[in-house]
Amino acid sequence: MSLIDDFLARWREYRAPGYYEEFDYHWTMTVDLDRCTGCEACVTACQAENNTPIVGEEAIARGRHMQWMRIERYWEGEYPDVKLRAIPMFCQHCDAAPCETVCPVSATYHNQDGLNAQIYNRCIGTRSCAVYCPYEVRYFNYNNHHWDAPLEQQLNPDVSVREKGVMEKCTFCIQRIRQAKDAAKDDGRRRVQDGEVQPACVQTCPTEALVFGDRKDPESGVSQMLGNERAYTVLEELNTDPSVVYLKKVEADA
Amino acid sequence: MRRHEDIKFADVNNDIVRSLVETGPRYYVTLAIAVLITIACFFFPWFYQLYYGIGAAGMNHPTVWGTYLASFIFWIGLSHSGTLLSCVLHITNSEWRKAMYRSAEAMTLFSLMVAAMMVMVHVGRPWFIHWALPYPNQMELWPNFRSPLMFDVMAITTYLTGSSIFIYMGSIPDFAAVRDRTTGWRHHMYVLLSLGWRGTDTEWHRLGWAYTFLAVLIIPLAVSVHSIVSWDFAMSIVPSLHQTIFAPYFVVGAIYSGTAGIVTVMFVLRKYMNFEHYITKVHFDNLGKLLLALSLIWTYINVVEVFTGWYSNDSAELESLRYKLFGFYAPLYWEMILFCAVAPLLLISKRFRTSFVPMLILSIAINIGMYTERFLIVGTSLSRQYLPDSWGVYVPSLVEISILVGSIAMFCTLFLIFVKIFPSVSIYEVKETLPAPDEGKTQWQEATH
Amino acid sequence: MARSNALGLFGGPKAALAAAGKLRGEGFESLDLISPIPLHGVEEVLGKKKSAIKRFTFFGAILGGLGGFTLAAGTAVLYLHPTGGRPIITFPPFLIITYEMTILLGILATVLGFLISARLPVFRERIYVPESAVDKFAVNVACDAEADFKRATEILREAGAEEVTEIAPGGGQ
Amino acid sequence: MPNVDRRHFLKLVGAGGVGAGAGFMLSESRKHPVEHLVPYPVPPEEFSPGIATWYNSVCSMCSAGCGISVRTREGRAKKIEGNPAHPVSQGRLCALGQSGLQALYNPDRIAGPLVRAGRRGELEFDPTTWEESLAELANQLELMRTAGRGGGVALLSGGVRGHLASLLELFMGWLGSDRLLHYDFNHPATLYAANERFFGESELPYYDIENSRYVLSFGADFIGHWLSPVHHGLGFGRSRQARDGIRGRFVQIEPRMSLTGAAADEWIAASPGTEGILALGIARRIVDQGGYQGEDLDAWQAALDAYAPESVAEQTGVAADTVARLADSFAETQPGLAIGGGATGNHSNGVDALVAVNALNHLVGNIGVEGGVIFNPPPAFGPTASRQASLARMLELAEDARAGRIELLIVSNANPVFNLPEAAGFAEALAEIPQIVSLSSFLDETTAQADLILPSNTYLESWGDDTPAPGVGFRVGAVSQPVVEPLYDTRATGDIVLELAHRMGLDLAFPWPNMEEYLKYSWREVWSSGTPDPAIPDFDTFWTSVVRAGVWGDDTRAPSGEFAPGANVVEGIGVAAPEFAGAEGEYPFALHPYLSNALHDGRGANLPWMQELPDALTGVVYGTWVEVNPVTAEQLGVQEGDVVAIESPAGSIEAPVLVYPAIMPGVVAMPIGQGHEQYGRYAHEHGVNPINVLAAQTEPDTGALAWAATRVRLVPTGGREDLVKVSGEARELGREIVQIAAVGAGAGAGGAANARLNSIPITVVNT
Repeated sequence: MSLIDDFLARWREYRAPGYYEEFDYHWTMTVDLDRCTGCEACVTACQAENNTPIVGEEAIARGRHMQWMRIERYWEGEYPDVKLRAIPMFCQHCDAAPCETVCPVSATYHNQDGLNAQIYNRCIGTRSCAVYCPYEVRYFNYNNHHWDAPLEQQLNPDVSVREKGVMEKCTFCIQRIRQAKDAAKDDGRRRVQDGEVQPACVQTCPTEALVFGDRKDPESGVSQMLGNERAYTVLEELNTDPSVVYLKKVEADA
Repeated sequence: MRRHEDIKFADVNNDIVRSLVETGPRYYVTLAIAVLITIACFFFPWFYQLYYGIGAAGMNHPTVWGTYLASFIFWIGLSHSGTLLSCVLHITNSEWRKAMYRSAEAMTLFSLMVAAMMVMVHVGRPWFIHWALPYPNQMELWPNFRSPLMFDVMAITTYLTGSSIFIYMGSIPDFAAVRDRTTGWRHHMYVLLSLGWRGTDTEWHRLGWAYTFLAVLIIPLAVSVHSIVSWDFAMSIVPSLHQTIFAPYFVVGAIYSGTAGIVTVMFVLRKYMNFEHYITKVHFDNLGKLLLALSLIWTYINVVEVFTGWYSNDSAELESLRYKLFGFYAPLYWEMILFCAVAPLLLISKRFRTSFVPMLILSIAINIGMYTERFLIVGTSLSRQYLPDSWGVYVPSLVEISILVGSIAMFCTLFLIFVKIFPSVSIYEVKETLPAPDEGKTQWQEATH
Repeated sequence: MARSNALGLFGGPKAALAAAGKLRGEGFESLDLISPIPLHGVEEVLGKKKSAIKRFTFFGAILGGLGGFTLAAGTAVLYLHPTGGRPIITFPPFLIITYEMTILLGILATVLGFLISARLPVFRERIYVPESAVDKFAVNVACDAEADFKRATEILREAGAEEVTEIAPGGGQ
Repeated sequence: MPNVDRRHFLKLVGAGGVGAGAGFMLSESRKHPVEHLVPYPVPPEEFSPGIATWYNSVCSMCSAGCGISVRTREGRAKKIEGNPAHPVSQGRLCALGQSGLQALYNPDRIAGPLVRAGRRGELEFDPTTWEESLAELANQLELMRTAGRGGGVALLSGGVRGHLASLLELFMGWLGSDRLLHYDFNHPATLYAANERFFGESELPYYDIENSRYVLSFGADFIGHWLSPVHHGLGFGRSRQARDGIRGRFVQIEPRMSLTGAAADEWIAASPGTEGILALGIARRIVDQGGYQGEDLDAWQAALDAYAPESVAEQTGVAADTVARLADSFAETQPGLAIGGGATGNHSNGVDALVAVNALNHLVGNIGVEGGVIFNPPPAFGPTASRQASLARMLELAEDARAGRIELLIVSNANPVFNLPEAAGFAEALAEIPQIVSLSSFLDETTAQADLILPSNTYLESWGDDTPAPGVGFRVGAVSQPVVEPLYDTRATGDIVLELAHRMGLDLAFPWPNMEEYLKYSWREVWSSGTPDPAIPDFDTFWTSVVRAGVWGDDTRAPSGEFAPGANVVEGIGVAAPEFAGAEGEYPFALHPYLSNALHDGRGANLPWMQELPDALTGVVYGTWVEVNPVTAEQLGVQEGDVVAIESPAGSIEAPVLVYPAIMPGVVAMPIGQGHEQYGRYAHEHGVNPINVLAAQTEPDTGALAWAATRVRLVPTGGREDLVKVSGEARELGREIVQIAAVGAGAGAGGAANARLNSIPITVVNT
């Protein structure tokens, strides 16, 4: 009867929501909006790290910018009581990601690190993931991109350059996570320690508004940030369970 | 001009075989034009787009879907009346179906083919489109059956298979009839197509059963196909797309535009294939009634959509609605309302329903309106989503417009080829509506005179 | 002459049906009606026909349903790709695949059933009159002996056949 | 792979972490011997394929002097990050700093020496050799020097510090010329002057934002681009959320909301040029409320007598009770910090206004305390005499040129043709100079006028050193090392100067073969000035460790003594009403030009990343716009994208309107940085240069360009030019995307967040 038991055990496993009972890591980013100034150092850091193309004025005018992260700006009030609120927006690596289910060819899925992974090679360019993403953080290669020589010498060899017809997005700098994991393994450690890996945006943030780490480690910086009473997620009502947690901006008259 | 009841069995064979065999220069000119437009407006821009990337179209960051997908829904929708209506009428044993169902089914088939082409045009890397099929491979990966797009793949494959089989099954006796009257390559072709059909009582019996089963299977299939197409949108959480009403909305819209499409095709066949005595005012009258009913249901669902959107008082829903009704694309919205909700009210008049040219104009207007509807679903909803910072406007490019025109030409090309291979009016079913050589009038004739 | 067929051509379905009924009454078992349209009332004359098509359809659909779910669930299990926080085996989407596959295999099985039960396709020459695809109704009787053939010919002529031909077994006209 | 045997190859591949399948790769490589896995016949010592090497250096994209770590792979620079050991950047970096890579790999770099072929400005150049051009130039210089006409040589460089500045000083000294000028549009000359006057300090002080609880900023966009934005950003973040129960409050006073204004808790619009008056209004309130109890209270009361709340309110447009509230909270919340700069300092009353801001710090006792103004020691090295040129000095240079007193002008990484108002007539003056030599890496507007172009390396290919200004309260020196081989046939500025000196026969005065040797020589002095450390027994060890770390410092702050301004300083406090070029009736709007976050003063315009970086406040890319208040827009009958002519007494330009919600109605603002006529494919033909409509108005004390003191009028042209933006609607519509908490909620978040570790272990290797 072990066959049946085995079948039932597997059935239960495969019927469990989320499938992974336990992620190996649960990479999480927190964004303290009270620290964020919207200076966009992160945007350039991301562009440099991830080989995001330079698209040109015309493409941007047609709404085809490719930077994987952006600062959204929202004005509140009218002159003179006017405020500008900025919020960095990048892939939220949702645990219940709408984009993942819609891909017909499994080009996007959830990996063991709790990351929303995008397989460029597998993508056939239906763009439905971009439609399903409520955060609008998936960017499509409408054409092949070109780097005027010798700008291409800057390209990061750890990250591929994407061809036309492929969707791309923030990866939480998965190449850095990989390297940190390899380094940990080389050191004979089982796990990556807090602070050993930072995506390019987090690394560069001059106001230290971004914090990155493993949520499963209760001692990590992000775990402490998650306990903050200001923590919230954007578009929480959509129940996407993002891995990017924002800390509310503090305003004197709020 | 002969009256319907004067037609003899032999005349039917003669007329229809003539429509297949006798081809005038006008046909060749039309076919040549259609093929040329298909190549120039569809394939040439498409190849350019393959070379350049989807950027040849006007899609952009918030609006990643555009006219290609709108065309896809449109063609799928147009496919909906043919086989579905044919099945429903077959099961309910409607006599008036018999003269028109073949071409209606052909419309289904060809719009599905064009829709499949639109998928190829739509995706970023069509050269990998086969990855959406489960076939043995070395990539250690099969498609994702949780995806609404995979539902589409399955549904459209099934629907295309089902429709092809249905139209073919219904044509076997006719192929046999044509086989006997043709020579040369045509004869050989029809020998193969007719499968050696003789018309024995056993064959007729088996065909009758199989045909009915197919009809029973295809009705729920057709309903599911457009429901599934609607779920491509409704399964997302885009404001104004994430709606439970979308499946019936799409199905009704599909049948609506498909029925209008049948009217157009009927008009053309009647006029240019000399089928005046087979396709009559009765057909237009009945189709007109159907159109009227569908237009009212369609209008109702549209009103419900606006009402629920407004009643939700949700910022995202409201903005989406406002943008659709009064935004950049508002003229298109009101054009759609005019063509699909207001103009069809003319169908209340029997005189209108039985006038051929006004019906043609109305049917084309309805399909323009329905195309607009599909365009607005894609264009306005994606432009106004949750994060206002990511709002944008999408304007189709010349390549897209050209491909749309080309896809219509492609449909026409396929249809033109069809009318020379398939008897576009069913020989044996038309005969069923005629008095048998040793009988009086049929029931149907009595009812209509 | 061991065996031959008598084929009578009629101008209308009523006469043809009447002839067939009479032949049957005379004990001719091997009767075929060849007509340009499906004839109503054949069953009253020649008895009820049974066909296995519905079984094909039914089992095809069942097979399709099982196969559809197996395809979806099997793919999910073999190529583990967690998506959207859902379980590996998720019912709502897989039921849609099941539904489509049910119909697809139902349709294909129906076609198969039709071909098998109607014994099609056949590409060799068989007893056939092309007029029967236009406006003539033919009754084909297989006769074992010369006497039977004569009798059949007689009946056919009596029923109003416009023409009766003798057809050698296994051949055309 | 020639010259690589199997064992060596495997070692390389294994080191790269791609050991699997190496045997296959090896056999493949033998099959196709022409294909090289690594494009080097003999791999250099410093790197292994597949392993990143990090070099520490110094950022030269602006004058802040952040320490950087550059990641290189296979001899190519891949990424610039902040150097975690450097006290200014502490591992962080701004957008402009990161795009230094695109200066290095810019497709429009000048690849080798060029000599003018056509007429000046026609951009016709013939390639030449270093040998020939240097010999000729050295010859010419030597002739002038020996003939005593060395004074006819002028050297105009961008913001240069450290030993390169010393070298230029030495070189010009030997030539016998006093015309060594540094011109930097953003140089805070008035701030230096105000600090000199009030504090008696010649160095900029350290603004300890990190430990401050209340920052009152008058026009200083300290997070955007002012002085040391990365360091200020660190301070801002930590002041806000790094302390338990304490959250720093930021108030920004400026006519147009800057990035800092947007980040601040409160943004107050004061009429342009009246920020100093407002500061004195606040000062008077503090004194009136008994917040100041110094011995010279009477003098202060007398000095501030004219700044009664009502009159201040009338002049500044800030309500009297707001002034009182600001004064009270500033006096209450200690330690606090008042900062002045930007447009406040670059007005006709700039120095007075900044003195007034300094006075605020003094009145509440924030001088020399943590969280206040901390004085910096003199820089660790480099020349002490400031060669920074004000507008007045540049006008003088232009006058000299017109009078034929300048025979040869050497321009090094400065672009005065772009960065000086057209009204200054500098471009015309250049035409009078017989020979112009440019050492620029790019064909900018000034280089386009050159007769000889000796292209210099970018900073990522050069040796150099730097002392950040403002410092961080203690002595810091940083070494900048080449991280990649020079891409083209270019040479470092220092090497060019040394080579010229050698060819002029000045070997004895310039005994160093190259810049690296000169630095090593000079750093011996730094070494001997520090406290002896047994771990560093000799200079070579010291030098190696400094180059590895990228930075050297002495992180003890000198104890600050009591500070009191002199009686005459107190007496002289007072801010006059601002004076504008252009009458108010004719030119109704004050033009508020500001440095673009990404393009800085225009130097970033040739970097595609910076061109495509959405403007931090408007989201616009590639272009210049003119910001107007919604009310103003309505009055003018214009909306976004309508092109208007911006006409000042000095000129006229056209730009599309952008309706900006946070600008005073009487003010229009324009970003500086675009409008290049040259400077490569990414820079030219985008936008306009607002500097061109500025009147050559100076601040009287310093002669600095008062770039905020020009009035303009807007004339709709009827044209349309859609602004290229990445953002859609800039209103939240109640969707609660950016959520707001009350003060006190969840404060002190992220002690652990300050862990400043790099993701990848840094391997610092000396080249």
